[in-house]
Amino acid sequence: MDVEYKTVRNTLVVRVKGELDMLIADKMRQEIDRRLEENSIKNLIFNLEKVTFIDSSGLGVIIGRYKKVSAVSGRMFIVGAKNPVEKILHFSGINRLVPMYSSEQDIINL
Amino acid sequence: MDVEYKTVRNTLVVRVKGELDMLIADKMRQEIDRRLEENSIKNLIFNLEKVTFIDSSGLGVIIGRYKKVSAVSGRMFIVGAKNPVEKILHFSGINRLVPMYSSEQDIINL
Amino acid sequence: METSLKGWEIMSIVNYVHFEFPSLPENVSFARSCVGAFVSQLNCTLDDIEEIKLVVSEAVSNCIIHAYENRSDGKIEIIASLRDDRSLELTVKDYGKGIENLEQALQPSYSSDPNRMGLGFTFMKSFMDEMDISSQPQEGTSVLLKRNFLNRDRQAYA
Amino acid sequence: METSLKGWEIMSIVNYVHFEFPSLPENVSFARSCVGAFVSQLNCTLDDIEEIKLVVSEAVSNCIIHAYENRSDGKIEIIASLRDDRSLELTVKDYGKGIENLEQALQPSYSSDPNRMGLGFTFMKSFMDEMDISSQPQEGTSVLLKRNFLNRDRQAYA
Ligand SMILES: Nc1ncnc2c1ncn2[C@@H]1O[C@H](COP(=O)(O)OP(=O)(O)O)[C@@H](O)[C@H]1O
Ligand SMILES: Nc1ncnc2c1ncn2[C@@H]1O[C@H](COP(=O)(O)OP(=O)(O)O)[C@@H](O)[C@H]1O
Repeated sequence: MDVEYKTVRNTLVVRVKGELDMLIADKMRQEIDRRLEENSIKNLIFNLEKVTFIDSSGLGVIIGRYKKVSAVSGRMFIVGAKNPVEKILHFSGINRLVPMYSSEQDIINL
Repeated sequence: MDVEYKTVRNTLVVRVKGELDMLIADKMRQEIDRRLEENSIKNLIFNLEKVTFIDSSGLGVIIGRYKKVSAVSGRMFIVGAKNPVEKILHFSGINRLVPMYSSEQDIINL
Repeated sequence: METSLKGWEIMSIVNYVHFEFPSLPENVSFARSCVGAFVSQLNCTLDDIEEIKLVVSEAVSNCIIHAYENRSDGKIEIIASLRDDRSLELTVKDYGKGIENLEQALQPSYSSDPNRMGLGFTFMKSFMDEMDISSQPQEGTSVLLKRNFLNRDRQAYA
Repeated sequence: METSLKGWEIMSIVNYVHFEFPSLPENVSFARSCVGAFVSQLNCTLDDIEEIKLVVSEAVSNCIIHAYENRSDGKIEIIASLRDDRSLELTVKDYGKGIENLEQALQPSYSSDPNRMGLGFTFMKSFMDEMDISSQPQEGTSVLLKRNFLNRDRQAYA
């Protein structure tokens, strides 16, 4: 599992690769929260294009970050989720809270 | 695991797909021997292009058929073996008995 | 079939596997791969296998996070069995702290951990046909999950 | 780490898995996938994993074919453990007919079955650093295999 973090102006882009389960959820949560606070970042993009599996530990990181970002009136996006990840995101209802796009480019073009 | 049998003149082509282990070795051996006898076929081509795994049960079928075909002065070829299958074939020394080619086309062009 | 699974209708079990491993986070992925490989014998769909993997991931994560409170020296057991009616029976067992209030634990969105979503049991219930939990404080928890892959007319992702 | 592996240097084991399953031909593939998934934790090469899968395939096939003579009601056990020196210890155990003449069984190209090549033990020996077999007629056979993935300067495919 690899996680890549990139800051573009006041937006943090998190690109995840592999299986998003409890093995990396805690570390990812801490890392994102540290970056959000240190750099007073408002918006968050989760790029899940290369995620092959997600469970409730992974969902927890995403939903928890959505709450955090919303609390400071930031915006959050999920990008590139494919099955089986996309199905689980829909099943959890997170797609009703967080806009989902196919690529990072789609958000830049908004 | 799929096995496809095709007879071209006096040559039997066996195209295997998947993992060549004990689960299919016995059935494959019986099937090949039946076809060799019934149709008085002399030559045998094993197309292993789509084989992802082979162990001594699979090798046994190939080496045993080589002995059978050689006994009636037939010829045998192995085609399309890739790693890890190719490595195991080399390790077993079978490549010193049976010519190995990359594709069925290579044999037809001989 | 000679098995160590007592009290089952032994005759109808066509295959089983019993695993035991320690409560290490890397074993969550290992466990779901193995159960996935086991279930693939049923020739079910890839979607079915993904759902079973999710269920295993939830159950095993719960053993590590809740039962053993992230200690890595706990023992986790999984028993998976396939029956001739194409059903899967899965037991995930720990010897950890147990569940005091099972009713509360089963409520959707309830979690004893503020960083978690309380979705584990919801997922297990949603993707399986039956779920049965037995737990004893200080002794451990056993989660029994069943699913039939034939005549299944359930909208898992409704 | 609390384990059921007695007599081991428990301290150095970083992870283990214990499996038990019946002697069905479809479990050969299942067993090698699972051990492969387990070993992949070592971050070793794909070639290393393929070699371990081959070894598991040989050992488990022997249990089914020789120990249980193709009956499907035998019990097979695998214990895999990883140590902190990046070594793998693998035990494959059956409760089948046992090996009468071990010296003969270990000879390259010896097989008691005319349709087989007698390559199983040769492969296990070639791809592992150590092999140790204990067998008792009518009681069963246990094959212990070890391999270190560090400082390994062996030409497996020489
Ligand atoms: N194996 C277990 N041992 C002890 N407690 C458990 C176990 N599994 C679940 N629980 C309890 O049940 C609650 C709900 O579990 P679950 O629905 O999986 O959500 P989550 O894992 O997000 O907390 C947990 O927060 C925990 O208190
Ligand atoms: N688990 C086992 N139980 C009983 N006999 C065995 C077992 N494993 C191997 N043997 C005996 O040892 C011989 C050599 O085994 P092996 O080298 O694997 O070759 P093969 O499987 O091709 O016969 C077998 O033919 C069999 O007689």
